[in-house]
Amino acid sequence: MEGLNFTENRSLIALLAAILPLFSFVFILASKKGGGANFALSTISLSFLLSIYLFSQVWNAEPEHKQLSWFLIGKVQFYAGILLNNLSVLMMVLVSGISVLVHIYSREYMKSDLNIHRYWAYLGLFCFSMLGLVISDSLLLIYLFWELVGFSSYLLIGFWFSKHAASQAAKKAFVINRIGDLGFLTGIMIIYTQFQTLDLARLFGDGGLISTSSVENGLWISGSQQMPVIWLSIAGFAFFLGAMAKSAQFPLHTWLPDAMEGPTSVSSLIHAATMVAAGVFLIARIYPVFDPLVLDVMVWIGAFTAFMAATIALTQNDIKRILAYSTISQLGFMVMALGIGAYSESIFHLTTHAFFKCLLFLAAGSVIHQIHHYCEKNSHDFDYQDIRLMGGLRKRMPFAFLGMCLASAALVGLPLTSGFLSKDSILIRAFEWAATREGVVVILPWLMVLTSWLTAFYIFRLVFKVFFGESREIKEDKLGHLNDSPVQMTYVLLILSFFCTFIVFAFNPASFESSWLWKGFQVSVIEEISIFHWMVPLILNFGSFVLIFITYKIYVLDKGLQSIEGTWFYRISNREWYFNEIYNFMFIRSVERISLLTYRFDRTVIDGLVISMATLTTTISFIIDWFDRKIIDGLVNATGSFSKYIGRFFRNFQSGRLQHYLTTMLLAVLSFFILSYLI
Amino acid sequence: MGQEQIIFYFFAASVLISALCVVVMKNLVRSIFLFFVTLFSLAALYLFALADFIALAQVVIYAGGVLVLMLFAFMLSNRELLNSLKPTASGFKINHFAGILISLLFLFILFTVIIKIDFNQLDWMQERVPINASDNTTHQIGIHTMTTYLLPFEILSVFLMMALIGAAHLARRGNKA
Amino acid sequence: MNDLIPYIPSSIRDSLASLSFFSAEISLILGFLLVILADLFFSKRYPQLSFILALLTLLLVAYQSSGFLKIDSTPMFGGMIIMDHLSILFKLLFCLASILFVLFIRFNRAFQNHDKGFGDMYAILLAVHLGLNLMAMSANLLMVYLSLEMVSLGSYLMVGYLSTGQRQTEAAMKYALFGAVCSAIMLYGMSLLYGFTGTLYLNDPAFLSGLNSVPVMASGLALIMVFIGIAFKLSLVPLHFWSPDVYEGAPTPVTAFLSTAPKIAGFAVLVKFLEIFYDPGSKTLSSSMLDLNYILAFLAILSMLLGNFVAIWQNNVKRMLAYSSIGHTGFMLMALFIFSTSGFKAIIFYMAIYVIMNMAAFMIVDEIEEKTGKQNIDEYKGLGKQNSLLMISLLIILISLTGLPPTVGFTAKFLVFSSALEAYNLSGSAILLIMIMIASLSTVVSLFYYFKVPLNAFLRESPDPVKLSIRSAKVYMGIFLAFLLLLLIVFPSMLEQLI
Amino acid sequence: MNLLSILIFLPIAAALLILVLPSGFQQRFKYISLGVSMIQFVLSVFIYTHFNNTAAGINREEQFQLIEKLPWIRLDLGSIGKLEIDYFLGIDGLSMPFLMLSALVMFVASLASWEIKTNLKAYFSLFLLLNTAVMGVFCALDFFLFYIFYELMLLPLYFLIGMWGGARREYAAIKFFLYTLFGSVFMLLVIIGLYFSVLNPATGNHTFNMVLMMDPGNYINGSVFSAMAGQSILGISARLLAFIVLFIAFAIKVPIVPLHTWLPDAHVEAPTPVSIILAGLLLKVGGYGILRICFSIFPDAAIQSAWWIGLIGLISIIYGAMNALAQTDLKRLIAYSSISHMGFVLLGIASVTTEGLSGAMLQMISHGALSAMLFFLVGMIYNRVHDREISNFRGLAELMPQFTFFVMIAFFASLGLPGFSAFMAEAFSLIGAFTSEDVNGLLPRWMAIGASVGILLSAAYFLWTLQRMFFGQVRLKGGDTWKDQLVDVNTREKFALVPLAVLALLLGIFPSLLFDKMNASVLALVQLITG
Amino acid sequence: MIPISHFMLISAGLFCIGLYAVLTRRNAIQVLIGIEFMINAAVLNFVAFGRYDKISGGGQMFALFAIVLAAAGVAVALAIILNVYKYFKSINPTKTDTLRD
Repeated sequence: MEGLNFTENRSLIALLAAILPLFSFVFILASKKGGGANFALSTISLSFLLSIYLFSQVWNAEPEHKQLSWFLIGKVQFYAGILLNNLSVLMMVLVSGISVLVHIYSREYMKSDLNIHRYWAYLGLFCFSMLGLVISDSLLLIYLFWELVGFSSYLLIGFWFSKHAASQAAKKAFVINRIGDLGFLTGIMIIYTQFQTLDLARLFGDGGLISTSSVENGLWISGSQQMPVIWLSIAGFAFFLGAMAKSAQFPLHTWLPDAMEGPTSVSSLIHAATMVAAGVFLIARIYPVFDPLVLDVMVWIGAFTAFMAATIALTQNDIKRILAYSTISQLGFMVMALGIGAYSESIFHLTTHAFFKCLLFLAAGSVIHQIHHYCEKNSHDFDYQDIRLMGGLRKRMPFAFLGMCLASAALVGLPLTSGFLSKDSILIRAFEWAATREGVVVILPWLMVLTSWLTAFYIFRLVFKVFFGESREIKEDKLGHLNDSPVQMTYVLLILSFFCTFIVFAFNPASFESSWLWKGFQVSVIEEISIFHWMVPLILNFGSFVLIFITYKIYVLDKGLQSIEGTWFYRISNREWYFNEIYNFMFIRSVERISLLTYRFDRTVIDGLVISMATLTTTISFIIDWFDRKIIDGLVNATGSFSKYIGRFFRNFQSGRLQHYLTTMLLAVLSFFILSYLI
Repeated sequence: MGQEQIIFYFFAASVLISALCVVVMKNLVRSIFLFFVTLFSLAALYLFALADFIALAQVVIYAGGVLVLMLFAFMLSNRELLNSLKPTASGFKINHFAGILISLLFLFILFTVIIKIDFNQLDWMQERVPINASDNTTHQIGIHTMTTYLLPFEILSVFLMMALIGAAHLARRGNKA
Repeated sequence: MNDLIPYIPSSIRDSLASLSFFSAEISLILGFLLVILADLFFSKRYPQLSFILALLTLLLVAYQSSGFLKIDSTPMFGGMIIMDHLSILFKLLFCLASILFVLFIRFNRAFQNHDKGFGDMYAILLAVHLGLNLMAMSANLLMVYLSLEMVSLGSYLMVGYLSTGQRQTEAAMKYALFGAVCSAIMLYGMSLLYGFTGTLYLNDPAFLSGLNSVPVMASGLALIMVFIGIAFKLSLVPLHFWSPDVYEGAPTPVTAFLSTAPKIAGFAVLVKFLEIFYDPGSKTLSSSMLDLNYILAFLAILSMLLGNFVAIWQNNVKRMLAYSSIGHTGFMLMALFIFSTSGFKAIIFYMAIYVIMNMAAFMIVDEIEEKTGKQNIDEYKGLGKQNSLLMISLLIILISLTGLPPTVGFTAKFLVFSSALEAYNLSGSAILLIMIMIASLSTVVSLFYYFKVPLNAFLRESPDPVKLSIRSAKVYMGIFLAFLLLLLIVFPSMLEQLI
Repeated sequence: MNLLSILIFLPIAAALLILVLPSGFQQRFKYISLGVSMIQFVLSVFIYTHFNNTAAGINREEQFQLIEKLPWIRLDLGSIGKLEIDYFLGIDGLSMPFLMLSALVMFVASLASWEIKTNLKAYFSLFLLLNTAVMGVFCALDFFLFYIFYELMLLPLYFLIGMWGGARREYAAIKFFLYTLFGSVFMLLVIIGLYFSVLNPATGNHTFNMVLMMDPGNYINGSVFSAMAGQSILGISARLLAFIVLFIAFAIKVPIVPLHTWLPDAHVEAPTPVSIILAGLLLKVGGYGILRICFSIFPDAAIQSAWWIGLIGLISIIYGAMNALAQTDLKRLIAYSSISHMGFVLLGIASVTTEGLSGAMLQMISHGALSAMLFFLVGMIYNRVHDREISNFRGLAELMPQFTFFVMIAFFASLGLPGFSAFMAEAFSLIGAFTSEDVNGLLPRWMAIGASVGILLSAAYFLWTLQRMFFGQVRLKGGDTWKDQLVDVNTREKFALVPLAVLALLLGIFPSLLFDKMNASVLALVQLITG
Repeated sequence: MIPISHFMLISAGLFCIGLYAVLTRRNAIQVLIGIEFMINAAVLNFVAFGRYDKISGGGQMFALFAIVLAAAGVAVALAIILNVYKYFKSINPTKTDTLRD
């Protein structure tokens, strides 16, 4: 590691910011049980401060890129380094900032847990991998942190590992993320083959290898290297697959709702604000690699995911599950936005979404936390995440209610919220994009509008059910114990609430173009059509308000619409489009079955020289069965018994009788003689 | 056919027939005596090949040695040996098929071989000096024994000594038994 | 009448001149007589005198023989026997086998307690050894027959020497009758050969020309009949039937001897016969009457297959070793088949190792049998735990027999394979390749049965463990030989320099 | 005496010492064996630090390091010349890493040998003999010598499995033995064939020198394995046939599907230290042999069969992983996972690219450490309660948190979590396989993509096992007795586990530790194969 | 003069008779006699050929040696057979089959 020479210390600071949480991970894990909170908080805070500093240095300034050689394979030098540009510093601030808040929140929220030191350690690991991910300058390094993010989320989801569902969910999350990793890896392989480097700056920078490579005659050419153009698309799809898994896009979204088995603070940090954003971040970081075909697919996947998740969220009853689906839905928006080329809008939405979704979760967590405490105190047992059992908490937990309302408004995209800016910008772009095209694509923006309205419905259904009306389980007389969460948690809610307002991002609450953040990424590829800039928000918000009102009527005033339960629409939605069942049937069962089959194959066919697969056994069973019984175990045994048979054949001649010997011997000699001379 | 030939073929027939009888005879003692006949007839045939010393040796060693040895073996050992031997020998039987087949095959092959060869045309037969009826073969054998065949002759003595010691060892009773 | 007189003086001169080269054999004869005398007159007072005399004689013979190592081909006694480098090597091998055998008998309880004494055995051995030496040198049909008979007869006597039970006498009878039939057939074959060629000298040009002058069927028949006699000594398939029965029934030291020395001598004789047909030009065996290449290859393959495959089924250790020795014979035949100088080198090396391995194996097997009465492999259960050193030695020997590193058995096998592949390289004959394949295959197969011994001894537990003392000269010898097998792979030059 | 000779023969000396020492000392034997492996490790670290990175080795004799060359067997074979067998040792970037790995794995195996309670004298002698053989295999440059060491590994293993193994040890031992012997006997034929085809230009004799065998110029015109002559045996090109024979011999060791069935049995029945050695070193001998011998001596045949080897690698990856999924015995599961992981080695090798070969090498080293760790961990459980059935355990994480910690490290490292060596190794094996089509056109791209599914499957079975055995509520088949027996990791065990974990982590983060040492060799090897 | 082939035919006949005895007789002594026939057949051949080979005398010498060797062989074989009788109370070769696979 000699020869490390950072000319400027910005990279070093970034490195320090990333490493600090790792330090916390190692330190806390090595230290005694039960502690670590302060240490974790201080390291992440320091990281956050460093990130802020970096942000101030790098934002809209010259990007910073420093690297040093990592290892050499053959003649290809691999570098490890740090690439700081607008995107990375924004992500750094976002990740570390939200982490700080979640850390603070968790001190209270997780206080009673026995293995709390593990929790802090895991959080440290997660922050490290996430920060590492955003500052890495090479695809290989990104991949490294990418998987590490998955791993730490595995640890955090499975934090309560003695809970079966938690360990199950952790496994599911990891395995599904692995599918995405395969895509990522495939992408890396293609890129490496084509360009012999995995360096982001060299690949995607200005005048990078990607932009100089060309497509001619169905060949994708870069320098002397060429491969069929299909591989360009495959590379795009592969990277997109990786992003899909991390960002929970259809069809790899099923892990996210399950991941809600983890502590709520974790859900808030990972599954709302940061980790799921990694997918979008990846797409943004390697944006040039996607060709139009992939972008189109991205659009549709994103749109469909958004719509599907919204429909599912309509009927869920678990408070965190609703939020999870809303996350998926919003991620769909972002992906769709990237697909249509609304790059800056997507990042913008990513940022705003991080805050309001975090707030949603933390507020929900606050509710859960308090109900949990209430239950413990009153030895009352019920599912404290089920919104059907809640109600009337508006007065008891005003701060949580406030936070929740604000965040919901942002989610729906009501005016004056950050969501209004970012979400509407995406929809405007969608309309603009669709306007330049023909065919079915024109329904796309309308689908998004519909989704947006559905969002209004489901999120306010949650708000109304939890905070309005009467609780079905919590007795009025004991409500005295139930009030807002401890101060630390409340402060966090308040801070986040502030970040849900337009003021943080733009001074003009109606124009996303005025947002500093949007400007930071502005790459205009879509022709602006001004009519959409005022039409779309108008229609959207009008519809949203109408829907909120309807929701209010249904859930607070208890009128109508209860009868939809039991309809096919309800069932599909409630069972989450049956994805788990389908996957279970299609993949898990079949993999299990195949693995059993291969094992049996291994035991019988490979090991047993027996041509009897299970299916064949049924059809030509008795022949195979005979075979099976005769030659039971192994090529080795078979040859063994074969040689024994040969031996036994010859043994028959060894009768012990002299004259038999002589007869046999002479017969052999004579027959040899006759064969050679007389015939 | 001259007198010589008649005598030759008589002895030849005697060799073969007596040998066959020896083999198929049920009574062992009788068959041993017929064996005697075979050996004598063979000695006669040797004479026709102008090997008088060999004929003599045949009579002395076989008739005088081997046969007597066999008979002594019976006498010295248990009488039961003789008794038990009686029923064992039996004539041609179908379970001897393999033996018969092999013998006949051999006979066939040997006959084919012998008939195919014109011995008088063999190079060496024409080159070498044949033995005349007047030659003293005993004399020749004496010289051979002391010159060309000195080594085998001497080795033979060791051989016989070994056989003697060994056979004596096997046949004698142990000290302790 | 006096036709022969002129030849007499030269013949006598020749004989006298030959005597100086014949010193080893003369020592043997003298030793033979001395042993007989010693046994006759001093057996009561000095019971081990015959042993010491025999041992000294053999050592002397080994010393004398090795003196002629650098000799060129020397005809003796009018060409009756020819001494050359190869025959000296064979003679040294016999010495090795005989010396080990003598020591083996010395420490074998059955022989030492034999009620008819063991002195005769030494006498027979020396006579047999003389026969072996002559077999290695003989160049004349009469000498071949005589020496072969001498060895055979001596072997019958050895097998029947103790005659302490059904099995031993049965073995002796089977051996004697089977051997007598084979030698009778060989004699008939020799008579035909003589008839066709008019000479008894194998290296006489008339021999080959005479064979070529008769129909191929005739000369083929004669040769086959002679080969039957030789193959009997080698116990090649299909003339192997006697060997398992005899090896099992015979006293163990005798089995050890029979499976080594006479077998090697058989090879020596075979070489003599094959030399007739060796064509120095093409470096191959060529014969119009007998496709020697195919016959030898066929016999070798058959022997390797049968020996190894049937051995799998054996439970009696000695019987297993008997079959395995059939397999080894096939293997050696493969080396002989190549019929080149390297082939001979390889085969001599192999034989030397084979003698050591076999002797050592039988010594240890005999020791176990003597002390515990265990003859069957499945009775060896648990022996390894109680008697580690003994069983480890046996294991090393068996590994060597299989031909695996780190024992010199591997080097030996390796050399044979080397020469075989080299021959294949030169000739490209498919049959050689098949032979090599079968040889490799049988190596794997041999593992099945050889490893049954350690499998039982080490891996299985015995219900009633037997502890036997290793304080026995025989065991020390076995261990020493096993150690030698390990040592020789590291320093093969010890053996290599002799060859 | 050369450093390598010391490395090789030190264990033999120790074994002799153990044989000589009276049985009263038998409780000390394990310290002897431990001491030996520690000395070996120190020596190998010394070799590592003094290793010259720039010397490639491979087919240049002068570039090998720590060469020791003594004439050994010089049998004059008459017409075919003198037999030239040397005691020829030397290392290059291809073999040096294995020395370190061997020393480390042997160290761990020695620590695992604490569990052996019976017949210690025999056990440790055999163990040390095995140590010698393994070291020898990696150092030998004379084919004859190589073969002797190669075969020498079999015997101690046979007895180690057969005498100290589980219930079906006999079956497993003989199966293992026959399988490997089957391969090696035919290998011997090829060795001899090579011997006669190659001349040492310096002496004019035939030679067993492996390095000389790699130079086509040393082949005699018209000899069996001469590339020019293009001879064929039984209708197949002689060189191809020889390559296949050698490949099968080594592939049995690797093992590949369908020659793998000895492995699960051998691993399951073997005692823990032997499983560790089997997985940690023996399998590597196969991979090393393929690189050092098959590919180096028969590059043309290697190129011809690369596609098939790649396919076999792919099949092994998927097939092994699928089988691992179906296992109910923890040890068996790991055994099958070895098959899957070694498939990457094959795939990487078949690609004949620098990336693929480096990946394969790293994978071997990494798998050596990780499988040793895994088997050690299984051994710990088995030692405590004599059960390995996955379904008999649940919630171990609560009972044995430290143990679970190590298991998680081992599992996640094995399934290719970045930061651990296996990730780099598998990634580069795959990258190599993928680039292959562009670099040399040997492997189609779909193979690499197909093989990456193996990574997914390995995640599935490892995580499933974690979930089933370690997470959830505590529920043991043996009830409270097991609960008492299942104590957490002790110091000795930590001593064994930590170095392995550290190695895996170090190589994962700084692969240059390994890559730098072997880069020159890998380049030379690629150059040699692709010509 | 008798043609040599006649000698040979007789010897061939004798040989085969001997062979038959060896293969089929259930008595060791008869087997021995069969062997003697075979040897004698060979001797007859030698003698017949020896007639044409005066100088080297190979045929007659070989015949002489063969006869002597055969006699010695018989002595040894008989000794062995007697031992067999001692233990088996039979000299039927088909009944002495304790050694077998």
